[in-house]
Amino acid sequence: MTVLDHRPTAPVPPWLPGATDPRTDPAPLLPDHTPVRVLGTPELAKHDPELLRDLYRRLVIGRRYNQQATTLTKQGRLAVYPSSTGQEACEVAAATVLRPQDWLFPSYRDTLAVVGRGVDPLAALTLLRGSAHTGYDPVATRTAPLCTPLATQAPHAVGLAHAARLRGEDVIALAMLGDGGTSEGDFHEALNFAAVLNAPVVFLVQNNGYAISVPLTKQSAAPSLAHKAVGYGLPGRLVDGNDVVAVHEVLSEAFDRARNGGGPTLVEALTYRLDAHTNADDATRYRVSAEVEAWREHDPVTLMERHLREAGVLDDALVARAAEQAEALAATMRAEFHAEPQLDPHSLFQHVYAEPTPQLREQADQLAAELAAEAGA
Amino acid sequence: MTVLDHRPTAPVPPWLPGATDPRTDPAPLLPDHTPVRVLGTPELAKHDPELLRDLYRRLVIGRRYNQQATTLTKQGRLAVYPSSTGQEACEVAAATVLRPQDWLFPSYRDTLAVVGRGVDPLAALTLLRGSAHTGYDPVATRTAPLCTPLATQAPHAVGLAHAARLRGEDVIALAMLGDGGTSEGDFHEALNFAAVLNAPVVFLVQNNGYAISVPLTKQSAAPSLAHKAVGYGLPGRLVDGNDVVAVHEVLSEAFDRARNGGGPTLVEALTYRLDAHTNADDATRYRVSAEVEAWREHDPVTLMERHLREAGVLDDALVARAAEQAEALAATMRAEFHAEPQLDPHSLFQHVYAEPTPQLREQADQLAAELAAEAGA
Amino acid sequence: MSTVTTEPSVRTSTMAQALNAALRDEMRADPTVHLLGEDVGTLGGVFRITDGLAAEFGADRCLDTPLAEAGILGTAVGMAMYGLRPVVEMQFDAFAYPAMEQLVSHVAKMRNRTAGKLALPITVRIPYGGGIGGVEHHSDSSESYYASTPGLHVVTPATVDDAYGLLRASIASDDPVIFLEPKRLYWSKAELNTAAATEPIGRAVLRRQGGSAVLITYGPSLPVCLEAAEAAKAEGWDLAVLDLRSLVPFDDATVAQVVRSVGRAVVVHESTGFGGVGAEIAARVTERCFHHLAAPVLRVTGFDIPFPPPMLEHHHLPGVDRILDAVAKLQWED
Amino acid sequence: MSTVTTEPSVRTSTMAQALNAALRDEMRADPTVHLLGEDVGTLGGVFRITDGLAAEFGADRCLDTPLAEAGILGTAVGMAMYGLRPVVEMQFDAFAYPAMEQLVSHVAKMRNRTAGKLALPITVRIPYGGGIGGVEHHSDSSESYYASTPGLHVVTPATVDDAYGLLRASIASDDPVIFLEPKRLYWSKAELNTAAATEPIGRAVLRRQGGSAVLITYGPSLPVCLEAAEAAKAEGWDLAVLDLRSLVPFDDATVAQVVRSVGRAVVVHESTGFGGVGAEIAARVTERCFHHLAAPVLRVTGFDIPFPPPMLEHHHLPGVDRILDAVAKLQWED
Ligand SMILES: Cc1ncc(C[n+]2csc(CCOP(=O)(O)OP(=O)(O)O)c2C)c(N)n1
Ligand SMILES: Cc1ncc(C[n+]2csc(CCOP(=O)(O)OP(=O)(O)O)c2C)c(N)n1
Ligand SMILES: [Mg+2]
Ligand SMILES: [Mg+2]
Repeated sequence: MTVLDHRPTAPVPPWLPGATDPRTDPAPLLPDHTPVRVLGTPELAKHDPELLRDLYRRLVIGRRYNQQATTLTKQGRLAVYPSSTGQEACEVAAATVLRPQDWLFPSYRDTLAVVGRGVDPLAALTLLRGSAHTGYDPVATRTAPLCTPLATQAPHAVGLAHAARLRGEDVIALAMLGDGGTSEGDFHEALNFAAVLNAPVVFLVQNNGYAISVPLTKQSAAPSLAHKAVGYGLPGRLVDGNDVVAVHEVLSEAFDRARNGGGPTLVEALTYRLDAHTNADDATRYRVSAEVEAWREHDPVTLMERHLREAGVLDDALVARAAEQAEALAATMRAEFHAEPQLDPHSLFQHVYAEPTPQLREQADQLAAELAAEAGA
Repeated sequence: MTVLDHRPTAPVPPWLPGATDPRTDPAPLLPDHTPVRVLGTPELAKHDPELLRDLYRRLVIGRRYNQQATTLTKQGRLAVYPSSTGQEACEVAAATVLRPQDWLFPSYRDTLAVVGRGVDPLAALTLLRGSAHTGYDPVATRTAPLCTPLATQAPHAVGLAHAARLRGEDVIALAMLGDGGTSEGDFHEALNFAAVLNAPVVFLVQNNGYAISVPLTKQSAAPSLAHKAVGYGLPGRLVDGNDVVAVHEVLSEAFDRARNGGGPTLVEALTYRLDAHTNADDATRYRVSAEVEAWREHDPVTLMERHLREAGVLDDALVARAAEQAEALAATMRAEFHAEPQLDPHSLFQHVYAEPTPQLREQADQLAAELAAEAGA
Repeated sequence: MSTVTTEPSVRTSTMAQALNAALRDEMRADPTVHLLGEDVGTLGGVFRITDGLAAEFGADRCLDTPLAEAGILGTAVGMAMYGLRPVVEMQFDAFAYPAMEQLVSHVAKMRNRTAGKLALPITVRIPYGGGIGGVEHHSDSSESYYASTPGLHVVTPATVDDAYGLLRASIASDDPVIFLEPKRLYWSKAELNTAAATEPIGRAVLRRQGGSAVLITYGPSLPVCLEAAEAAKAEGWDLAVLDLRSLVPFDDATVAQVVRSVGRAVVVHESTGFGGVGAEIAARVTERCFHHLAAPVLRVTGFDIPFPPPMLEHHHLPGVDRILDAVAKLQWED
Repeated sequence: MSTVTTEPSVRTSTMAQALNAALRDEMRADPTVHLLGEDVGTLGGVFRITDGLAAEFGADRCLDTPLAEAGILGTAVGMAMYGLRPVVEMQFDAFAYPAMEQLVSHVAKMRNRTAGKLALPITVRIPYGGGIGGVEHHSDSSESYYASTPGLHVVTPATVDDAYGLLRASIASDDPVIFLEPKRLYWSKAELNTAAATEPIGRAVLRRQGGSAVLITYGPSLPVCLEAAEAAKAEGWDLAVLDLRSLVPFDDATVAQVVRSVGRAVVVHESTGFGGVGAEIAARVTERCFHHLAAPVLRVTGFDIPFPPPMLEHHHLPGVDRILDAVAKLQWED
């Protein structure tokens, strides 16, 4: 018996009763009407104060990280930075829920999740600095390269989760993408493969209301993006993406389900990017400041601080500690990015194939000769 | 004000009530548990007997058409034939519901729908005969070429319906595809575009249980394929695809909704192909004869005959008339396919561009010279 | 080209502005022209090529679509089937790949599949090439995929005038056109006279006369070639520079005439070399001009590698020195 | 190549059977080899190349996937990231296009994007070319797309031995390989000795000696070229025939050596000519052998048209006469 346990049984003729009954699932298919929230509810009390404090600390550090990276673009130290300012709750929850053996499949916006799971900040930003493509070892860090072609990382997550399951290993893959990415064919194909293979994978869609300038109303007519789960026979979950505890809780449930053979989950987190799409974007062209201000009222960092203080889980000392750690990270980033990057022109040819082809060897020689001539001149 | 009426309003922050309420739609999103059926129910009496007799007649002719086309493959007169034997109810209902101004976007399996809407049978089969690609004029017949790359015709239907709506014309596009086709990215993108544009398009998925050899259980884990509508905010409908009256009714409702500005509908028709995938396929490799026999019991043609006779709508004379018409069609097909096709090698270059490029002109001359040399030799 | 109903204008213009003007003028002239793509409406495109068009023509004619390139192109196919003339924007070269099936199996083939009954007058605008410090997937040169697909026209301007004239001609064409915009030239400037800047598809043009050898190029590499030709004077070489403008159809007549007259040719493009368009150019020039050639047609192209990270891209892109090195190899001893 | 743990066999075999044997032997030798694709399991593939493999290795290792090519290849990427060695079957050439983005932006680039940390040992098997009377979209020759994409190996066998040997080498390769199977040769037969039929990727082979000129070809056109060479004897021409076997990497050394020795060359392939792989071959041969060439390298290819309907395909496909016409143009007067 294989783990897939495909039984290509005859399709039951539809005139027999029972043939077309909707799947009855312990995890109901349709998401709730209202997004899951924990902050400001009695549920908060049920959470481990240590976890809450850790999430808070990570949020503060994450915000500072976003700010520092944005500053680095202004100083020309980063080529481009797609900030997750305003979306730190999702980034932090994702990083926190991942166990060492799990894999993360981030999009370009998810450097914070990458750093949060332990990848060196400089390495995580290498792509955006422009000195190399991926700055970290994906296998060692169990973190796929930041993915730019939208939704293309989703089937990778499925394939990896499937392979791990085939090998009997307890590994979960988390694919992160945006609301716009859900429109791509690859998103659809990945969710369908995940469902059919019952792969231990979780899809986290950060619905920040925009794909660059395109608002969600032009992106989808669905009641919610979480509703997209229904068409694959998957459970869909809607969560307040600025409530880090809620996101953590919903992701944890999804991870538990995956770990227990319950298969994939689609999570939609409602959030907002407070910055422009990237430093190259002018967000005033497509959204009004009143909207941004309204969302600032629901800032994931201040929200968390307020509620934890109310709950007596956080005090001034801890807040100061978090701020200090954040400053330390920012200082490290400034120092690291101050140094000029090491650049090796010959690296261009080194990893196209395991062994360079004769053609690439010729071309590498050509470049070497050119560089030698330049150096000589 | 444009017909699209896009209001890029600010996304309502999720902590305000009402922000994430599921769409309330006059056409409920989720399909019923049980497929719509009319035959064998009191509903049948509500239908116009003329329509019922016409549908019956078309079923009989359709069955004969499928048989004759299959025979033509055995005689080497057709290169290949993907038969719709067993699926005639869907083909006939689709052809019948289309008005002259509507457009049909058929898949390779839907020659019967193409013929049913008035395209000459020889012209409809030209592709499969192998003498040319498309044998009919798509614009004059408002019938897109038979489409082989799966689901790629779906976005075409959306674009056409959208264009017609922009022009204020009452035109509906009907896209036909199979269960396997729903797994393709193009299916997803088409449904999403259709929903966002609110285009007057209807998607008819004939779920015949298999994509060549792959059973539905390996294709999708969804409760039904109609459930896929939910993720786009579209109404989904499930219908007994062997009940021609039910398919006609469900499609008519969908057409009415589209005509009245209600946008697209996804219809899943549960059916079965009684023949192999094509004449080149060996279906015994992947399905058992008991299954085929079970479905034969629910044959769309005999089912219709039985129920119409019971309802007193059909008598021996009408049955004989239909059989005669079917034989007449078969005779025409035999005669037409007996003649050798007209082949023009020069046509290879004629319609690559509106005007042949200099390169194509050279190549056409080359072929002409070769053919002249051959003729001379 | 459609009848122009707008006032012709003369002004200094960037290539981006010229493209914008071409779209605007074509939309004014022909109500069936519809733009669609990601961010083309409210934002005016990430390169602002469609700036102001949604405001002037409404959201229906300058449509912000959902984010799905196959869906965009497939929808455009359907629109064209109903008599519209869609202009699709792909946001970057590499983001056109999801639409490859629609492009190859439908856009390129529809006229042929239907014996001419169904034409698809679709223009697919694709910003292409490097030189702007883009991170991975933002600097591909994908012209070889399109040029080797029968049924497509492949056009690429290198000047402000051509950006205007060729884009209008492409939109007006009854065949699908892949319109490749060299993104590093978006901010190049010149005087644009919209009345004069008309140019049919399919004609190469000699940008510089020269008797020693000819540099055959297109799009983003034209300014580099002109610079190289200037620098070559110091070496005593008088280089002609030929701008192809249209890869399909290919202007064999002009190219062969120039090559025959000078006897030496170097093809220059920034796309990777192996299987690149330069191979076709070199092969067909050699087939047609063999006995006039004093040396083999050489190619100066990007290396056969994925596009490098921004800080290394200058090593990859053909520059003046690399072009002159190739010229030096043209067996001047003969 | 992995250690073979199966009994070598010698028997008359079709190319289809040889491919099947290669898959079986590689799956036996290496438990990380996993097949996936449409209909590859229960059915054994529409061409039966995977016949019996699901029965022997189970559904997990020979997986019938949902019908979505980007999903299939994307899933394979993830599997490869976790240490498996996926072999993907695309059902027909034209049905690989939906996977183009995954192929170009991930499969081809992953090793480079990760500085060698992440290799993708994926083999993508694609039946290609015409000659079997297939209706539209079933006879494309798409090798130029793959050959012009750095990071991919592109391999295509023309004989039963190579079908076996090259497929095993492709699966064992630590780089992605596009393995193009000439579908009209699936039923060609020869003696296959699985012990002897080992062949590394990257070597062209001279299939026929000859002193007048060389036909450079690959895959489906090899038998046609051999037939043409035979027929050419009547005209007094003694033609060599070179089988490339691997388009990327390209065996420059062997090709140049043969061309230099005979001085005349014709490239033959059935894919369309413009921008086809033949252009690259002609261009690079000319660059390297210019002074040994008595005539330009000529190309005999399919026309620059969408693949014709079955009853007309013989006019499109390069045949013996068209090859001999080209040979006749090799300026024998010199
Ligand atoms: C296939 C593809 N098409 C287009 C793009 C260009 N692009 C980059 S980000 C973006 C918007 C993405 O929006 P969303 O998925 O909501 O993520 P967000 O940026 O909001 O995090 C677009 C269109 C791309 N990267 N990939
Ligand atoms: C993009 C694409 N991939 C693969 C194929 C090959 N193919 C032709 S029909 C078919 C099965 C289609 O199944 P389904 O959609 O259920 O339609 P049915 O044949 O049952 O009517 C496959 C895989 C194709 N035509 N197009
Ligand atoms: Mg977004
Ligand atoms: Mg089916």
